[in-house]
Amino acid sequence: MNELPVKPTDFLYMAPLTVLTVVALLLVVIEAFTRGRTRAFLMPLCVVGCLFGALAAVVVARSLSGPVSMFDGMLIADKSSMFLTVLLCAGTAFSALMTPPHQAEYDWESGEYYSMLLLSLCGMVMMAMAGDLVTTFLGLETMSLAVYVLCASRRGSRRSTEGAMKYFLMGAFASAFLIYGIALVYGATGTTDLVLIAERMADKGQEPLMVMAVILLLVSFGFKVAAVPFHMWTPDVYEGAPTPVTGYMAAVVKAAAFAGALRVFGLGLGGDFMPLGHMGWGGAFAVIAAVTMTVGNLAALRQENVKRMLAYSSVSHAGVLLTGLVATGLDPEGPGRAAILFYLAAYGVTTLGSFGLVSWIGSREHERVLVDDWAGLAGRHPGAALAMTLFLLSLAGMPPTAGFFGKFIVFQSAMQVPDNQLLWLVVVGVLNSVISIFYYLRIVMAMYFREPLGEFRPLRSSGITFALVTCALLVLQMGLMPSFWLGMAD
Amino acid sequence: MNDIFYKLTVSHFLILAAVLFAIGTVGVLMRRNALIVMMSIELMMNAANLTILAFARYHGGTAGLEGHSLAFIVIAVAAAEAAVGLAIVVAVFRTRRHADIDRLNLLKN
Amino acid sequence: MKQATLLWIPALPLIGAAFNLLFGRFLSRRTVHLVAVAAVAASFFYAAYLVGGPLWEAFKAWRGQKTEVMDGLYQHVYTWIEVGSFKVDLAFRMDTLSALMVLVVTFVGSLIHIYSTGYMSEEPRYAAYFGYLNLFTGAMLILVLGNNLPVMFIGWEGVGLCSYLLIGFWFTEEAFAYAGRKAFIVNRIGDFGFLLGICLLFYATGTLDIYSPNADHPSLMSESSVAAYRETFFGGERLALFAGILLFIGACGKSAQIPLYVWLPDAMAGPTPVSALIHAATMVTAGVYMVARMSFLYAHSTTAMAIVAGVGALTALMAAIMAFAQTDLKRVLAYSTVSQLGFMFVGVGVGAYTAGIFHLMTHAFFKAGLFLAAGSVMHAMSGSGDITKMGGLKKYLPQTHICFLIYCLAIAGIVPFAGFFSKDEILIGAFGTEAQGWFPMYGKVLWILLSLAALGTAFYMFRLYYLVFSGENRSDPETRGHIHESPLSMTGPLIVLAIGTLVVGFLGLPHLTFVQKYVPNFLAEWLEPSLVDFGRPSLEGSIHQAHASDVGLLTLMGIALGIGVVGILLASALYSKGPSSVVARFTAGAGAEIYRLAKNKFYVDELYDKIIVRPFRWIALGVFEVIDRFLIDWVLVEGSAFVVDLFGRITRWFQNGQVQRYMVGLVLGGALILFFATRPDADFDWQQVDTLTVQFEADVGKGPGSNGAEVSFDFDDDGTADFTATWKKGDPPVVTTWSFSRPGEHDVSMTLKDAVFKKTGTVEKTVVVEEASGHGEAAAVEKAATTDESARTPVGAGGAQ
Amino acid sequence: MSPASYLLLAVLALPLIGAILIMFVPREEKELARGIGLGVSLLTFVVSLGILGPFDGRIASTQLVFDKEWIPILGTHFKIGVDGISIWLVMLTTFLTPVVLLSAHRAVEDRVREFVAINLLLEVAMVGAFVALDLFLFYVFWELMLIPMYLLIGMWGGQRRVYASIKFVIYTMVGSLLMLATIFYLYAKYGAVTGEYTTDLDKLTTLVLPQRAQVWCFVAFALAFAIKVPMFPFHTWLPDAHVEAPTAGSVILAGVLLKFGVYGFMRFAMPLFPYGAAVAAPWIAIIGVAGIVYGALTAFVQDDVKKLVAYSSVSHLGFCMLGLVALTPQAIEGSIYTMLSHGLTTGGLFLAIGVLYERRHTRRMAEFGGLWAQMPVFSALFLLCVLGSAGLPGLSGFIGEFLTIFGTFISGGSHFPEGWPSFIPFPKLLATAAATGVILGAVYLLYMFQKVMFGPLSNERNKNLPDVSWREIAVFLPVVALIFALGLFPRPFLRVTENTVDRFISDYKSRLAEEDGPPHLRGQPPPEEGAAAGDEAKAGEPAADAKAAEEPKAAEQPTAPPSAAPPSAAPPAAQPATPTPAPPAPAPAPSAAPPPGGQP
Repeated sequence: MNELPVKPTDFLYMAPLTVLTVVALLLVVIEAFTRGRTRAFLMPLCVVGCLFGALAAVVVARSLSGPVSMFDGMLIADKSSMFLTVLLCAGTAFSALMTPPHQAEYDWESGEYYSMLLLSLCGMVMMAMAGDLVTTFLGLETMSLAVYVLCASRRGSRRSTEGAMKYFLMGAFASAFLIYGIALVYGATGTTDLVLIAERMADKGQEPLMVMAVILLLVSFGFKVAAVPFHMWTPDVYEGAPTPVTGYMAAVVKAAAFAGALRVFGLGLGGDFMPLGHMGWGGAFAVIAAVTMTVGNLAALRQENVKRMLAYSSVSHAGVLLTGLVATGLDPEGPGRAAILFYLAAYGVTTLGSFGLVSWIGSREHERVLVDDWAGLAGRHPGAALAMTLFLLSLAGMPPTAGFFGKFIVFQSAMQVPDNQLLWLVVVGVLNSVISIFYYLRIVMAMYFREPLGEFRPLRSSGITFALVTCALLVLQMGLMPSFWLGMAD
Repeated sequence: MNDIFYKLTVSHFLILAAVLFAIGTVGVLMRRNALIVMMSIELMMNAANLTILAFARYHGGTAGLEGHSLAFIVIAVAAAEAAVGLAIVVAVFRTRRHADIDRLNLLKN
Repeated sequence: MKQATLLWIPALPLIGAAFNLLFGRFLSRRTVHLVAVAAVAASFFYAAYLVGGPLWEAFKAWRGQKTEVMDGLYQHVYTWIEVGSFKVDLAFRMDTLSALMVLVVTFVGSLIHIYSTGYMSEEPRYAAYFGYLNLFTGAMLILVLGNNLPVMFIGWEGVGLCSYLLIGFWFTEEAFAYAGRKAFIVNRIGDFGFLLGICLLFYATGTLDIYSPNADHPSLMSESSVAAYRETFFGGERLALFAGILLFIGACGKSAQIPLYVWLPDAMAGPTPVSALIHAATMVTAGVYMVARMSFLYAHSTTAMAIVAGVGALTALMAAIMAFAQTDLKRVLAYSTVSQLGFMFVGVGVGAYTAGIFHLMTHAFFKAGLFLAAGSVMHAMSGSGDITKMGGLKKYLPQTHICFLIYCLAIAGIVPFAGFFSKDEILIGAFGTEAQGWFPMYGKVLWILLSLAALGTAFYMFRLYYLVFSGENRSDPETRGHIHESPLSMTGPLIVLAIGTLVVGFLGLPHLTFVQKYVPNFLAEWLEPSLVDFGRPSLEGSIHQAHASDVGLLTLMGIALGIGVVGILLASALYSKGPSSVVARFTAGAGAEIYRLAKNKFYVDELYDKIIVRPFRWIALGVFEVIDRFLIDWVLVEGSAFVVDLFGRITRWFQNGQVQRYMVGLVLGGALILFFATRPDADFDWQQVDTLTVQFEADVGKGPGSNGAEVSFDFDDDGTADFTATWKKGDPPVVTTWSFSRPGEHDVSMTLKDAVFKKTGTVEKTVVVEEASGHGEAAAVEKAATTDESARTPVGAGGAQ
Repeated sequence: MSPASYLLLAVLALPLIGAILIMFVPREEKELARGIGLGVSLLTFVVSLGILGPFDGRIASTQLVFDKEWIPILGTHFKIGVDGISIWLVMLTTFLTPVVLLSAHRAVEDRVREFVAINLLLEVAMVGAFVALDLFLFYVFWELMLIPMYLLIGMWGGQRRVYASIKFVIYTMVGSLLMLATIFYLYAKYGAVTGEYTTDLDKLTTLVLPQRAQVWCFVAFALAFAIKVPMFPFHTWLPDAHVEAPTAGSVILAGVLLKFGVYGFMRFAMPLFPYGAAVAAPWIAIIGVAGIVYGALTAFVQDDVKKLVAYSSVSHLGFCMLGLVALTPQAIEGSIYTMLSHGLTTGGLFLAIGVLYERRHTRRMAEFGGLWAQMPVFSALFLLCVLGSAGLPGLSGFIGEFLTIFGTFISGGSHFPEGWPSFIPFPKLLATAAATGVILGAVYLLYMFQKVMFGPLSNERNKNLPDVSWREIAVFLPVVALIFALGLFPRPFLRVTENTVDRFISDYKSRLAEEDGPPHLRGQPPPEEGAAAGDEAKAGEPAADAKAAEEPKAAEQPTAPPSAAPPSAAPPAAQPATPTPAPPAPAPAPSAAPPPGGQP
C-alpha cells in the first residue's frame, strides 16, 4: 500500500478552512505593513473573508451527498459541520462589524485584532469539521489562543487584562485535562480517530481508562461550554473583555465549543454504546445541564451589571444546549442534533444582538453597563429599546422569537428520548425559564417603565446599526418561520 | 512480586505520568504567582505527553505513530500557549505592577 | 286558549318608564306626569277591556264545562332562553287570578300616580321618580302575568330593584340609601330560595311553565308534574314540601314575613306614595299571589301549607304587637301591613285561597288609602310623621279625615267595610280547616292567633286615628301655622279609594246560605278556575274545609266583629283625648317591659346585626387579611420569590474573583462526576412465572464496573444473599427464579458489587406475589416490556442488555 | 379551506397591520395614532361580525378552518377556526378593543403611539389564542399575550405598577411553562404511537394516554389555566394587576384575558385528558364554589373600588368553572354565557371606575359619595353595569349565573369525590352554595354603589365633577346596550353555542369511556402494557397499572350518542344517571370516533 490515504478532492472539501486561513494570514501581513488610515480596510477585509468562508461552506454543503472524511478521517465534512461553519463565519463577521466604533470610542484599536478574529475562526471551523481528537485539540487550541489575545486586546484596561489572565489560566488548565483525556482515550482504544473510537467503544467502553478519559473530556468541554461547575470563569471574563469580544465569545466561541462537543461526544463517544454510568455520559451531562440552567439563572437574578447578567444567562443557555446534547446521545436518530444547531444559531444571533446593543449604548464617559443605565431608553431611542426587548424575550424564550423556538425544539427533542428518561430535565428546563424571565424583564422594565437618568450618546456607525437590525430581524424570522433553518440543520 | 523493579511495564509510565499530572494540578491550585502556575500547567501537559508516548509505544505500529505525532503537536501547542500566556502576564503586570493571581479580583460576583 | 296581546299591559308602563328615564330630564313636569299617568291608566283600561271581553267569554265558557284548567288568555312573545330541553318562553297568561291582580295593580297604580303628581310636585328629580314608578308597575305586571317561573322571576327582581331605587330615592340621606340596600339584599335572600325552588321544580318536572297551551308539552299543572310533587324526595318527605318551602322563602322576602320582614319598616324611608303602591298595595302582596298561583303545588304538601299558615299567623300577631308602640305614622302603617300580609298567608296557607286573595284585594284598597291619607297628613304637617306631635287634625283636613276613618274601620273589620268580609273569610277558613298531617286543632290555634292580631289591629289603628285626628293639636305653632288640606290631585285618589273600600267587600259575601241564595260570592266563583280544586281525587283529604252551619258562621263573624269593636273602644277609651295618663302609667309600670320590647321591635334588627351583619364583616375581613394577604400572597408567593433570591445570592457568593477557587471548582466537579458516574446502579425486573414462583432478572447497568460485577439477591429479606452470580461482558443477563412461601408482598433486595471500583450498590423492591390465577398476563406484560425496550432504546435504562 | 376562512385570517391580520402602521406614525401625531387605532379596531370588529354570516350554528365542529402547514419538520400547522364556543369570545375581543381605545382617549396622553400599537398587538394575540386549533400555535399566542399586557400595566399603570406587572408575568409563566412541558410529552407520545409528529389539536385529541399520565398532564394544564382564570388559591396576581393597570388594561384583562382560563379548560385540558378531568372535576367544582364565596367575601371588604371589582371577577369566574365541570349543557352554556356577560359588565365597571379616576385620581370609596346628584347620567350607566354584574334578570349577568346554578343543580351525581356519603345530593349542595353568590354579589356591589353614588355629597373635591362627556357616553353605550341585549335575547347567542356544547359533552364522555392502557388511539384497543413500570416511574412518569385499568368498568351507564342531548337534560326519570367521575359509558358511539386523519 504505497498510496497515501489522501484524495485530491479532500483539498476541495476543506475549502472553507483554506479560505479562512489564507485570509487570516493575509490580514496578518497587511496589518504588519500598514499604518494609520489604511487599517480601516482591515475590518471589511475580515468580513469579506468570513463571507468567502461561508460561501465556500455553502458550496461544499451543496455538493455533499453524505459525510465525507478527508485526510484519513482527520476532518469530516458533513451537512452539520458546514452549517456550523456558515454560522461561525456569519457570527464572526457580525462581531467584526460591531467592533470599530467601540474601538474608536474606547481607543483600543489594534491591527492584529481582525487577524486574531479570523485565526480563532479557523480554529473553530477545524473543530467543527474535526474527525479526529487531534484535529479537535488543534482547533480548540488555535481558537483558544486567539481568543485569549482578543480578551486582552484592550491592553490599557485592568479589567480586560485580568479577564484575559483568568481565562488563559483556566483555559490552559482545562486544555491540560483535555490532552490527558485524549491520551487516555488513545491508550484505551489505540486510536484518536473518532469513527474508530466509536467502533471500538463497544468492547473497550467499560475499561477504567476509558471512564477516566471520558470524565476528563467532560471536564474540559464543560469548561469550554461554561457548564456548572466549570463555568466560573464566564462572568469574569465576559465582563472584563471588550464588549464586542464578549459578544463574540458568547455567540461564536460557545457555538464552536458545542460543535466540538457534538463531534467528540456525539460521534466518537456516542452511538449504541455510551461509556460511563447508567445512561452513559448522558447521565452525567443531564445532571450537569440541570444544575447549569438553574445556577446560571439564579446567579443572574440580582445581577446589576448587564454584561455579567448576560454572561450568567449564557451559562444557563449552555445548560439548555447540554440538554440537547444529551438528547442526541441517548437518541441519535432523534431531532437532537438539528435542535442544537438551530439553538446555536438562534442563540448566537440573539446574543450578538444583545451584546451589540450593550456596546452600542455606552460612551467613553459613561459606559452604561449597569441595568439602571438603561432607564428610559424607550423614550429616547424606541427602535433600540424595541430591538433589545426582542433580544431579551428571545433569550427568555418567549414567542414569537428565535429563542422560543430554539428552546421548544431542544426540549421537545429531549422529550422524544424513549422512556421519558429526560422528562425531569425538561421540567427543570421550562421552570428555569420562569426564573430567567424575571431578570430579563428587569432590563425591559428599566427601558420602558423608568425615566432616563441622562442623555444617551450611543455609538454611531452604519456597521453596528446594520448588524443590530439584521440580528433583530433574524430573531423574528427564525421564530416565525424556522423551517428554512431547520431544513439546513437537519 | 518485586519484578516491578526489574521489568518496566507501560503502567509504570502511566503511574509516573499520573503523579506528575497530580503534582501539576496541585501546583496550579496552590501557587500564587502566575508564572509558577503556568509552569505547573506545562508540567501537566508534559505528563499528558508522557502518557501519550507510553501508550504509543504500547500500541506500536501505525497506531503508535499517531501517538508520536500527537505528542509533537502537543509540544508545539504548549509552546504557543506559553508565548500567549507570557504576553498576557506582561499585560497584567503593565496595568497593575504585579502578577499575583490572588489579587486579581476586580471582577467578581 | 285565546290569544291576546297581553304584552301591552306590562309594555305600556315600561315604555313610559323608558321615555321618562331617557328624556324626562329635558321635558316639563307636565309632560312627564302626563306620560307616566297615561301609561299606567292605558294599561289599566286595556286590561279592563281584556278582562271584560275575551276573558269573560272564556270564563263563561269554562263555567259551562268545568274542565281541570281554564285556558284564559295567553300570549307567547318569544322564546327567552333555550338550552337543551330547558326552554323558557317569554309568555304571558291571564287567567281569573292574574286578571284580578292586574286590575288591582293598574287601578291602584294609576290612582297613586295621580296622587304623586301632587305629592311630589316639589321634587327636583320628578322625571326619575315617575320613571321608576312606571318601571315598577311594568315589572309588577310582568310578575303577575308571567306564565312561567323565570319570567315571574324577572318581575320578582324587577320590583325589588324599583323598591330599592324608590326607597333610596332621597339618597343624600345615608339612612335612606341604607334602607334601600337593606330591602334589596333581604329580598335577594328570598330570591335565593325562589331560584333554588325553580331549579328543584324543573329537576322534578322538567318544565317551568305554569300553564302550557299545547297538551303534549307538560306544564307544572299537568299530571306528570303532580305525580312528581307527590314523590318522596328527601328524608321521606314529598318533593312538594321542599319546592314549596323554597318558593315560600322567596315569598317571605318579598312579602315581609318572619324572618325576613325587617326591611319593610325601614322601607318607609321612601316617598309616601311609593310606600302606598309598593309597600302596601302591590309588591308586598306578590308573595301571597305566588303562593296562590302555585296552589296546585302547595296543595300536595299539607306540611308546606302548615308552615305557610304558621309563619303567617305568627307574623300577623308579632307585627300587630310591634305596631302598638310606634310613634311614627308610617311605621305604624308599615307594621300593620306586615300583620295584614300575615293574615293573607294564613288564608292561602289553610287552603282558603279565595279568602287570601280577597283580603289582598281589599287590603290593597284600604292600605293604599291609609298611606295616601298619611301622606296627605304629613304633607299638611310639613313632612313630619310623628304622631305624638299631631292631634285634632279633623278640622284642618276634613276629607282626609273621613277617608282615613273609613280605612280604619275597614282594616279593623267593621261591617260593611271591605276589611270585614275578607278578614272574616280568613278567620273562618282558619277555624274550619283540618288537614292530614296537621296536629289536631292547628286550625283553631291559627284562628286564635289571628283573632288576637285582629284585636291588636283594631286597637293600634284607632290609637293612630285618635292620636292624629282627635284631641288637641300638639304640634309646634309654626307648623300648625300652615296646616292645610291637600290639593285635589291628592284628595281625589283618597276619595276614590274610600269608595272602593266601601264597595269591594261585597264582591265576596260570606257563605251564608240565605245570602248566597240571592247574591252569590262572586269572587269565589271568579277565582275558582285559577285555584286548585281540593275536590280533586289526587288531593282527597289533604285539606278539608269543615262546612260550618250558618249559625256557626254567624257566631264566628260575630266574634270577629266583636273583637273589632272591642279594639276600637279600647283605643277610644285610651286615646280619644290624645295620649292618656293611663297608658303613660301602664308603660311606665306594669307593662314597661312589653312596651319597651314592642317599641324596639323585639330587638330583632339588633339581633340580626349581632349574629349576621357584623360577623359577616368580621369573617370577610379575616378571610381577606389572613388567607389572602398573609397566607397566599405573603407566605406562598413572596416567600417562594424570597427563597429563589436567596439561592441566587448563595450562587453568587461562590464567585469571589479568585481564579484558583474557580480551578478548584473545576477539579471538584471532575471528582464529583467520577464519584457518581462510577457508582454501580443495581436494578432488576421481576415477573411471576408460576404459582408463588417469581423470575428475577438482574440489570447490572452500564457502569464501568459492570463487567465482572457480582450480583447477589436476597429474597427473604434476612440479610444474607440467597443467590449470587458474576456477570461478564457478553453473558446473557443474570436471571434466577425463586419460589416464595406465601403470596403477598415481599421485600427483595439486590446488591451489585462492581469489578473496577469495588463499590457496591443495593436496590430493594417490593415484589407482589399472587396466586398464579389470572396473573399470567402480568408475566406477559413484563416480557413485552423488556423486549420492546431493547428494541427501542439502545442505551435504555431497562433491564435487557 | 373555504374563502370565508380568510375572514378569520383577516381578523387576525388587520390589527397586526394596524400596529405596524402606527409604528411609522411620527411621535407627535397623537390624534392620528388614535384615529388609526380606532379605525383599524372598528374595522376588525366589523370583519369579525362578518364571520357570523358563513358560520353555521347547526354544525358542532370547528368551522371556517384555515389550515396551512407551518413548520413541516415539527408537523405544526397554522390552523385556525372557530366553533360555537370561541366565536363569541372572538367577538367579545374585537368588540372590547375599540371600546378601550376610545375610552383611553383622554386617560393616555404620553406615548400614545405605543399604547395603541400595544393594544392592537394584544388583540391579535387574544384573537389568535381563541381561534388557534394547533397546540403550538395556541401556545405561541398564549405567551404572546403576556408581553403587551405586561407593558400595558408597566408603562401606563399606577404607583406599584412594576411589582404588579412582573407578578402578573411570573404567575402566568409558572403555569404556562408546565403546560408547555406537557405539550412536549403529548407530542412525543403521539409521535411514538402513530409515527406522525404533529401538534394538530384534532389529531392529538385522538390519543389516549394512560390514566395516571392523564391525571398528571391534566394537573399541569389545569394549573396554567387555573392561574389565568384565576381560580381561588391562584388569584392573588389579579387584584394587583387590576389595581395598577390603566383602565384599558383592566378592561381587557377582566374582559378577555381571564376567559382564556375557562376556555383553555374547555378547548384543551378536558378534551385532551378526559380521565384526569374526571378525577379533578369534583375538586374543581368545590374550588369553584369556594372561589365564588371567597371572591365575594374579599370583595366586600375592599376600599379600593378597582380591587373590589377585581375580587368580584374571582367570584364570577368561579361560576364559570363550576358550570364547566357540572357537564350539563345548561351549566356549560351558563359558564360560557357568564364569560361573555362578565366581559361586558366588569368591563363596564372598569370603564366607569376609569371615568371616576380620570376626574379624581383616586379609587378609594371613602373619597366619593353622593355622586349621583353630581353626575346622574354616569350614575345610571354605572348602575346598569352593577346590576348586570349582580345578575338582575333581564340583564346579561342573570342568564349566565342562572343557567350555571340551574345546570349544576339538575346535573346528576357527577361530583362525588370518593368517599362522599352518597345520600347527600352533592350537585344540589354545590348549586345552593353557588346561589349564595347571588346574594353576596348584591351585597358587595350595592355596598360599593351606595358608598360611591349615594349619601351626602360631602367631599369638597366632588362638588363640581363634570358628568360624562359624549365621548364617554359613546364608550358606555355599546356596552350597556349589549348588556341589555344579552339579558333579553340570549337565545341567538345560546343557539350558536348549543350544538358545540352538546358535542363537547358527548365527545368528552366517549373519550372518558376509553379503555386504560399505554398510549393508544381512540377507538383502538390499548396495546400490551408497554414500557416496564420501573422505567416510567423512574422518569417521574407514573405508569398505568392493572388497578387503574379496571376502573372504567366501575360505573356502567347508558351512553349518549354525541348528537343527542345528554341525559342530564332529559326528563326527570333519567336525571339521577348523569356522568359519574369514574369513567362512565361503554365504548364510544361510532360518531365519536376520531375525526378523519386521526389515524396514522
